[in-house]
Order: sequence, then C-alpha cells, then structure tokens
Amino acid sequence: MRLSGRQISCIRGGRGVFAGLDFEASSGDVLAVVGPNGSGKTSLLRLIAGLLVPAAGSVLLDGGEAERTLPEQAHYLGHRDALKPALSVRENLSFWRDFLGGAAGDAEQCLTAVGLGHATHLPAAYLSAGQRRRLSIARLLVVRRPVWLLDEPTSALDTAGHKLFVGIMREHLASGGIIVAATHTPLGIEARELRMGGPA
Amino acid sequence: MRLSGRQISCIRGGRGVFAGLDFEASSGDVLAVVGPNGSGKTSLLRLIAGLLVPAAGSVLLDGGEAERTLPEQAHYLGHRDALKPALSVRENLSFWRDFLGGAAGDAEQCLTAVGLGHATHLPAAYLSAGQRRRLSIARLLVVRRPVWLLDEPTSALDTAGHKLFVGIMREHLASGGIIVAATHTPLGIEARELRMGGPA
Amino acid sequence: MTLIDLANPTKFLALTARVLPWLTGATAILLLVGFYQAAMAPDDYQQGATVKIMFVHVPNAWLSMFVWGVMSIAALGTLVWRHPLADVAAKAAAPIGAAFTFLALVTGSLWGRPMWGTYWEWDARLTSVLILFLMYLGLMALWRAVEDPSRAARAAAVLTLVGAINLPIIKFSVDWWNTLHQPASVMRMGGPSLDRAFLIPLLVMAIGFSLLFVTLHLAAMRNEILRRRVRSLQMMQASQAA
Amino acid sequence: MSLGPYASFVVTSYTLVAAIVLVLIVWIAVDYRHQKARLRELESSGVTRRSGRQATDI
Amino acid sequence: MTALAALIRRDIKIALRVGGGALIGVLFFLTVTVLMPFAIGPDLAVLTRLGPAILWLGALLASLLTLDRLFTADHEDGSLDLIVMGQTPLELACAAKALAHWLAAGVPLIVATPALGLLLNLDASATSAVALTLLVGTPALTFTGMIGAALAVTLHRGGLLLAVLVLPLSIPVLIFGVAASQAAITGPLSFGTPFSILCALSLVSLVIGPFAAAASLRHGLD
Amino acid sequence: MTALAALIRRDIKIALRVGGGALIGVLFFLTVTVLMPFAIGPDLAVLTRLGPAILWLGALLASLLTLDRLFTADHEDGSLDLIVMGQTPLELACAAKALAHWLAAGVPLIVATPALGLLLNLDASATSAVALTLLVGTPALTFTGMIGAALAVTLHRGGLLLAVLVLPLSIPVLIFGVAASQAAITGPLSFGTPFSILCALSLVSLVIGPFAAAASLRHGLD
Ligand code: HEM
Ligand SMILES: Nc1ncnc2c1ncn2[C@@H]1O[C@H](COP(=O)(O)OP(=O)(O)OP(=O)(O)O)[C@@H](O)[C@H]1O
Ligand SMILES: Nc1ncnc2c1ncn2[C@@H]1O[C@H](COP(=O)(O)OP(=O)(O)OP(=O)(O)O)[C@@H](O)[C@H]1O
Ligand SMILES: [Mg+2]
Ligand SMILES: [Mg+2]
Repeated sequence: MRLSGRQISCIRGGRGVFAGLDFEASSGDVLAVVGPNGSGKTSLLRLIAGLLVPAAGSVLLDGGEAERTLPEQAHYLGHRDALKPALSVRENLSFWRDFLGGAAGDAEQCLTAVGLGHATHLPAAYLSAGQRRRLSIARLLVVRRPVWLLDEPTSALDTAGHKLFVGIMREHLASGGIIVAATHTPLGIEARELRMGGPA
Repeated sequence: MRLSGRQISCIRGGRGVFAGLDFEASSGDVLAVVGPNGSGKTSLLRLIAGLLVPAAGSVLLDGGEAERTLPEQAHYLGHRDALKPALSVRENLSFWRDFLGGAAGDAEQCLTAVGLGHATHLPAAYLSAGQRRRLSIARLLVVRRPVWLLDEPTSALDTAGHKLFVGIMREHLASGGIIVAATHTPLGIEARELRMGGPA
Repeated sequence: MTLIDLANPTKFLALTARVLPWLTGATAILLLVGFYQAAMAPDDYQQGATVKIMFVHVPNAWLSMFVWGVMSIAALGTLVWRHPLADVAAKAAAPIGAAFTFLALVTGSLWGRPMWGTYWEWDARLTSVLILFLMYLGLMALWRAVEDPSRAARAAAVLTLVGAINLPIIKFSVDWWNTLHQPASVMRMGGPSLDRAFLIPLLVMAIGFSLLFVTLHLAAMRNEILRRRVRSLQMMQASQAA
Repeated sequence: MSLGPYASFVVTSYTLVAAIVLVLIVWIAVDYRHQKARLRELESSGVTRRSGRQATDI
Repeated sequence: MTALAALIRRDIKIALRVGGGALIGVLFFLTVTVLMPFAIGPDLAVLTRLGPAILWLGALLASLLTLDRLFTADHEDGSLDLIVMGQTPLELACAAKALAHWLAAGVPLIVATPALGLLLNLDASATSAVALTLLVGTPALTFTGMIGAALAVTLHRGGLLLAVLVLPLSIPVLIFGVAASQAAITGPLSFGTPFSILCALSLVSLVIGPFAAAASLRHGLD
Repeated sequence: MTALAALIRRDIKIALRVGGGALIGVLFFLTVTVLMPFAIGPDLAVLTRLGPAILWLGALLASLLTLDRLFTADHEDGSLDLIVMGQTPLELACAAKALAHWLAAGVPLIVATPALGLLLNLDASATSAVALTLLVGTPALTFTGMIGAALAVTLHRGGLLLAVLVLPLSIPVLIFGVAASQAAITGPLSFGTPFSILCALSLVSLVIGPFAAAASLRHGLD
C-alpha cells in the first residue's frame, strides 16, 4: 500500500498555508510531520482525510480496497476527540465501532488495551485529559483501517500511556499499516520526517 | 509569598481522587505536578484556583494582597482556552485584560512577545492549536498576577514556542511569582516535583 | 441522639428503623379515626354532603405547601451547611409533595364542579397551585436527569429556594385578588371561623396526613440513602476491577 | 349516610386520595426491596464498604 | 444499516439523557399549554379556537430549542469529521440524525397531545385531528430545520443566515398544519385540502432536507 | 466597572456577529404573530383583543429560545472559570451578561413590536402600551430565565428541561404584562395597578436572578 501526495497546495481563510508539497509513505512507514506552529501540519492531515479540499494537487492511496475512498480507509485522530460527555466510555466506543466499521473488534478488549478497562461505565464527562486521549486511541483499534492520521497523538498521555501507544503503533505497522503523525515531541518510534516551513 | 496546601482531599463525581495531600511553594518556585493520567493533577490545580471545593483541607496564600482572595491573585491556564472564535485575536486578549485586571499591560506588545504579532486581526477561529496556546499564554502577561496555575502549558507548542515560554516563566519567577504546573513532559526549567499517585 | 448524630446516614438509618413502625401505626389510627369522623360529620347547610371533600382537600392543600417548605429548609442545608442528609431529604420529599399537590388540585376540582359549576377556573389560587405542581414536576425531572446526585442537589436547591416565592403567593392569593376560592377560615388571624363539627375531623385528618407525610418521607429517605450506597459500591466495584 | 346529589364527587375524591396514597406506599416499598436486593447482589460479588461492614448492614 | 441504526440510537440516547428524557418533552408541552390561558385569558371558547395553534407552536418551539445544535454539537467535538469520513453516505447520516431528533423531540409531543387537548377543551375528534396533523407535519419541521442546523456549521459566524432561512421555511408547514386542524374542528373548509398540502410539504422536505444539509456540511468543513 | 463594561461589550459583539440568538428571537416572534391570524381566523376584533397576549407570548418564548446558552457557551470554552476567578463579584458578572443578552435579544423584540402591531390590527396607542409593558417586562423574563441558564451549567443539560424549570417562574410576568396591556387598550381596569406590579416583578427579578444564578454557578462548577 502506498500513500502519496503530489504538489499539494492549501489555502485557508484566504491565506496560503503551504504550496507544492510532496510526500509519500508505504506500508509499515511512519511519516512524522514536523514544523513550527501554524505551518500547516494539521491542515495537511485534514487534507489527506478529505476534510479539506486542496487548492491544487492530489492525494492518492495505491493498493487499498478499490471500492473505498481514501477517507473511508483512514482514521483521523485530532485535537477534538469526538466524545460525548453524556455517554459512558463503552457507549462512546461502541458507537464508533458500529458507525465506522460494523463487524470488527470487541470494545471491552480495546478499552483494556489502552488502560481504561476499569472505567468502562463512567460517563465520558468524568474522564481526565489523558483518559480522553486513551479513549480516542481505542477508536483506532476497534475498527481496522490501514491509514492512521494522528494529530499530536501523545499530548496529555503519561509515560505509561506513551509506551502503550508506541506498542499499538508498532502492531499497526507490523500488520502493514501507514501512520502520518503531526507532532512537536518525539514520537518514540523510528519515523521519516516531513518538515513544514512557515510562520510561527 | 508562600502558597501552601494542607491535608487536601478531593472527591469528584462521588469518587475520591486523592486525600491528605500536602504541598508548598514560595516566591520564585516552580512546583511541577506529575503523575499518571487520572491521578488528579488537573483537579489539584482547579482546587487551588477555587474552581473545585476540597472535601477536606485548605489552600492558603501567605504574603499576597490581603484584601484579595487566592483565586483573584491566580491565573489559570487550562485545556479549554477561553477563546471566542468570533472575536479577533486582539479582541480576545483585550477583553481578558479589561475583565481581569483593568489597568495593566499592552495587548499588542504581549501578542508580539508570544509570537502572534502578525495575527492580531485574525479571528481566533483561524488559529492553529499552537497559536491558540500562545494566545492563552499572552493572557498571563497582560494582567499581572503572582500565582500561575498551568495545566500542561507546553502541549501543542513548537520548539521555538517552548523556548519562548520558558523565558516568560523565568521572568515571572524572577519578579517573585509562583508557578504550579501539571505536566507529563519536562518543563525545561528547574522545578520541584509533586508526585501524585493513583489510577491510569 | 443529637442533630450531629443524625448527620451520619448510618445513625439515621438506625433511627428510622426504630421509629418507622410506631409512626406507621399512629398514622393508620389517626387516618382511620379521621375518616370515621368525616363520615359522621353533618352536612353543611349550604354545601350539602360535598363539604366532606373538605376533609381531604384541605389537608392535601396544606401539605402541598408544607412539603415545599420542608424542601426549602433542606435546600438551605445543602447550600449553606452542606449537610449530607439535606440532599436526601430534599430528593425524597419531591414526589410525595407532588402527589399531595396533585390530590389538592383534583379534589379541589371535584369540589369546584358542584360548588362553582366548573372544574377549573383560571384564578389566582388555583393557578398558583398549578404552578406549584409544575415546579414539583420540574424538580423531579431535574433529579432524574442528572446522574451525579450531589450535583443535582445543588441545582435543585437553588431552584427550590427560588420557587419558595410561590408559597406566600398561594397562601395570600385569596386575600390579594378577587377569587372564587374561599379565604382562610382555619389558619387565620383571630382563630378559626369554622364550626366545631367540621373543625375537629378536619384537624384530625390534617394531623393524620401530616404523619403520613413524615412516615413516607422517612421511608423514602431510607431508600435514597440505600440507593446512594448502591451507587458508591458500584463505583468501588468498577475501580476494584481495574 | 346519604351523600345527596353529588355523591359521585365525594366518592371519587376519597377513592382518588386512597389510590394515590396507596401508589406512593407501594412505590416506596418496592423501591426499598429493590435497593436491598441490589445491595445483596453487590455484597455477594465481593464488594465491601469502606467501613468494612456488610453492604446490607445498616 | 448498522451504522445508521447506531447513529440513531446514539442521538436518541443523548437527547434523552441531556434533554432529561421523553417525559421532559411532555412536561414542556404541558407548561407551554398551561401558559396560554394566562396570556389569553380564561375564555374557553377562544382557547378552543386557538388550541391547534398553541399545540403547533409548542411543537415548533420544542424542535427549534433542540434542533439548533443538531450539527454544531457534533462539529465542536469533532464527531462530524468522523461521520463525514465514514462509509455511510452523508445524506443518509443526516437523515438518520434528523429522524433521531424527531423521535426524541417530536414524537413525545404527539403522544402528549390527547392529554393537552383536555386542558384546551378540545373534543376527541378535534384532538385526534390535531395529533394527526402533528404526526404528519412535525417531520417537516425537523427536516427543514435541519438545513439551517447544517448551515450553522458552515457559517461559523453566521448563525444569522440560519435564522433567516429556517423559520420562514417552517412557516408554511405551520400554517397548513393549523389550517388543517382548524378545518377539522370548526371549519367551513374541508380538512382534506390543507392536509394533503401538509403531506406534500413533509414529503418534499424529507427529500430536500438531507441533501441540502449534506451539501452544506460537505462544503462547510474546515 | 471596566470589567463589567468589557463583559457587556464582548457579549453584545459576539451576539451580533454570530447572529443566531437575537435574530432567531425576532424571527420566532414574527412567526408567532404571523401564525395567529391563521389560527384565529379573519375575525379582526378577536385578533385585536388577543394582540397583546400574542406579542407577550412571542416575547416569552423567544427569550426562552435564546437564553439557553447564556452560560453554557462560556462554560464549554473555559471562559466561565476565568470569570468566576476574577475580582468582579459573580453576581455582578451574571447581571452584566444578562443585561448584554437583553440588549442584544430583548431590545430587538421591543423595536419590532410596532411593525407586528400592524399585523395584529392594533392602533398606535395600543401598540405603544404593549411596547411599554414589554420594555418594562422583558428584563424580568431575561433575569428569571438567567436562573435556568445557570442551572443548565450545573446540570450539564439544556433545552427542554431548562424551559420546564424556567417557565413556571415567568408566568407571573406574563400575566401582569398582558393584564397591563389589556387594561391600556380596552380595560375597565386601570393600567396603573398591573403595570406597577409588573415593574415590581422586574425589580425583584433583577435582584433575585443574579443571586440565584451566581449561587448555582458557584456550586455547579467542576
Ligand atoms: C383545583 C381547585 C382548588 C385548589 C388548587 C385549591 C387549593 C387550596 C389550597 C392551596 C388551600 C390551602 C390554603 C391555605 O392554607 O390558606 C385550600 C384551602 C381550602 N380550600 Fe381549596 N382549592 C381548590 C378548590 C376548592 C373548592 C372548589 C373549594 C370549595 C368550594 C375549596 C375550599 C377550600 C377550603 C374551605 C379551604 C380551607 C381554607 C382554610 O381554612 O384555610 N377549595 N385550597
Ligand atoms: N468532571 C468530573 N466529574 C467527575 N470525575 C471527574 C471529572 N473530571 C475528572 N474526574 C475524575 O477525577 C480523576 C482525576 O482527574 P484529573 O483530570 O484531575 O486527572 P489528571 O491527573 O489531570 O489526568 P491527566 O494526566 O489525564 O490530565 C480521574 O479519575 C477522573 O476520572
Ligand atoms: N479554520 C481555519 N480557517 C482559516 N485559517 C485557518 C484555520 N485553521 C488554521 N488556519 C490557519 O492555517 C495555518 C495552518 O494551520 P494548522 O492548524 O494547519 O497549523 P499546524 O501546523 O497544525 O500548527 P500547530 O503546530 O500550532 O498545531 C495557520 O496559519 C492558521 O492560522
Ligand atoms: Mg495542529
Ligand atoms: Mg489533566
């Protein structure tokens, strides 16, 4: 599988964020998008996820399922964590499993995998910042999708959580997945860098 | 000036988060609150800020202005950044200056200090994650308050932003301020640790 | 047994277990006696037999206000003294108060039909009682809607205190506005103006219903304390499973 | 005892009062049993109170 | 199918928890109805005449009160991004959300109508006429309102357009709904004509609503 | 003082830019008014008699519609934390927010009244009487509604539950507002009595509202 972008330009709010960007990642690769604040890391991830339309250029996934588009084969983990405070931890996760995948994994098991096994019945409103992040990560596990787009995935995680997450990423890569992650701190996993320029 | 807590207990949503906690910080001190996810770092900061009521124990500030309460002498920088997307960067900051302090600093100047000098007229909706964080930090500068309560202040900041922020903290300490910061990554400044136990 | 002791739910449960049987007995006896006397009371020369509705209408109407008063005091306990039993008392009282208010409304309507020729009239007394009923329902909805009981308690306390403004309005609406409804004849300055033949059964019924409230309230408070114990044990179970 | 032309109103009132009071009593009693049962269930699953006492103890 | 069912279940669950349950809808309706005589005066004849309008206004208000955040809530917490990325066509997802909203906010009102009819002194046939028009008409309120809710996401700073667009769209629904009920109660007019227009409005909105909402959401993300 | 002025200015600015609130309110008001003639039928006399009641109902429901998020928006983005921590007494801050809301959402209703009076066949003096009662009475609606808005933060709930909690509190305002307008138009009663009661209600709510809201916010944060 190969994810690639060619000559992508991005314009937001009438201002050009970046232009002529090329990148490429194959099965088992981690692409770490780095660069100063406001340089367009988040914008790039959202472009790949189909949540923004590029002003020029295009993103392609070769070797994926033919009848599904790239966004349908990608997980996007952003700053906003798509959790409903009124629902319990388990309800939140099961919903995304049902909505995104159908068949797939066992919610309970994924929650244990991210260290939330004891909190399945709590309303999500009660979670701490790091616990919310762990719950978001559980979403990556509960439905299998080959491309992971991660926006500062390790923020708010403690050391144990970070280690856990590295393990999760390794497994994903081993099974042929692709990871594109925007980050300011080391991911803790060998990665190729994609450096963005631009303003602070 | 001396900030101290004695035998503090915290209960949230009917569950005990921590109990019997003691801490102390004097002028020029940084207290780094560390611990696993869900151990109660954020809860502690909110207790000091007066946004939660302790189930037992109390927090005191000695040597501050006598006629002002502790929360009135503290800045709280949380995950939620108190920015209104509909207002411009400058409007957001000026509002908080007027509401919190009255007299005090110059908004324009503080924005330059955090590297947002070029973006003063943008609506806050257009800011990237790191830019939002910088704008929140500018709030610490625009009204002088001796106690800073910072919840993962460096998350989303790039390397340059981190360095800038360390400088800002140093200045605050030099002028006799106190910093209590919850954090998972090194702050980049010598600090005493307050370790919280508890669940992941 | 001091008030401080009562603050402890466990002590409170022990006390409840001891007094509830006696209370139940006293309530049953008083209500039976009251009912017998009500049945034996003479007909009113104006209202005929319908005056018998008074013996249930008036106690329920009084209690509808009294219960809100109890909840208001409990609300102060929640907000000012953070008394652990105050939340429980307030929550347990709401459905009972709502039931009494409903009965006051219904018996009033049933009395109104023969007396005024209509079940319902939009006058100040009836309306303010209806508002009271709606506020009871609102409070119950609030208690049910919020999962964390101490959170719900604080919100309910504020609302209860604000709603207490309605009590004097109900009580004095008959004096302030021209209404169909009768002005106070028992609880008024200068003593009751009611004939003894009606007054005595009415008072017996009123005391009986008040005891009924106390009994039900204590029992409901006990349930509520147990419910909270279940909740905290479930939470402990969840965290022990980790 | 004759209740006159409006007997039905009087009887309805008293019946309704009795019915609602009965509903209250039954509801509270059932609720009590329910909570007790849940406590017993929790106890048998091995949870203990902080005080170390049995869940169903007072 | 599971995806849509899951979405509907989730939205209903949230609505019931956050709104405080279906009972709240009924209670709200009750309160609004009780309000009327205070304003209008205790004249039963006038009340009866206004009955359908009151019930319809209550329904409109209940749907407006909750519809406004149908998509913004999902947008603010990032759920909308994931919904857009899912395999489910966005039009269907929008329709599912609207359906859930109608089930949680609209149906309780219809169920409560008979009880309220009593308070408003409507007779049985009038009450059932009103309930019928509500049953047919409230989906139209939801599905046109949905367009505005989607625009609110697109326009960030222009909830303005939302207001300008949605309410006028729902006015015809309201007018024919009330007209049909009136016709059934007093009217010299026949019930059939306004009622069939109402049905037509509902059908049209069932189709247009999801498409317009999805289009607006797709263009509005950033 | 600067603090309160800043808060008022900010809230008004946001209301005007984001639009939503104020405009929805006015449009809803308009919808209610437009709908009535259809409900009541073409009988102009009845319409005139009900005019004030309709306008007042519209105003009440419109304020309900917009008050909902008075505090929740600030709660969700963390502003409320900082407001609570400020030196400004929370009661004053609440009052300032309510004032801003009234300026942005209540005043437009009053301004729109003359236009709507025409629709309802009210003459100039009647319209101005209604406008006057609205001017005096809508602050009471805002300030009692504020209590509900603050409860919404404590409860993590809004929407219909809020309406159910708030509406009973605002019934007296409605009664006397309508009574005063009626008196001015047709009444055998004098305008003075209900009008002064209305003023009294407004004053009382100006005091109770901020205190109750502040109490509820202070106890409700977490
Ligand atoms: C739905 C209709 C009615 C409601 C909501 C209602 C409500 C009340 C309330 C709240 C009280 C207690 C007032 C106080 O303590 O001062 C009361 C007392 C009383 N009501 Fe009614 N009532 C209704 C209908 C009637 C009717 C139709 C009658 C008889 C014609 C009646 C006769 C009385 C009497 C005699 C008292 C006792 C007054 C006193 O001695 O203080 N009520 N009612
Ligand atoms: N609003 C709330 N209501 C009830 N419980 C809560 C609430 N917020 C947090 N908690 C619980 O309190 C505990 C401490 O949370 P807190 O946010 O203080 O943790 P933290 O140390 O800041 O964690 P993190 O590193 O993930 O930010 C957690 O177990 C959490 O589940
Ligand atoms: N919704 C938006 N509308 C208009 N412009 C935006 C929007 N979001 C971001 N921008 C602008 O686009 C540029 C890139 O933003 P982006 O969020 O991609 O940066 P980033 O690299 O992720 O920064 P950070 O490290 O701070 O997260 C920034 O200059 C920002 O001001
Ligand atoms: Mg970013
Ligand atoms: Mg935290």
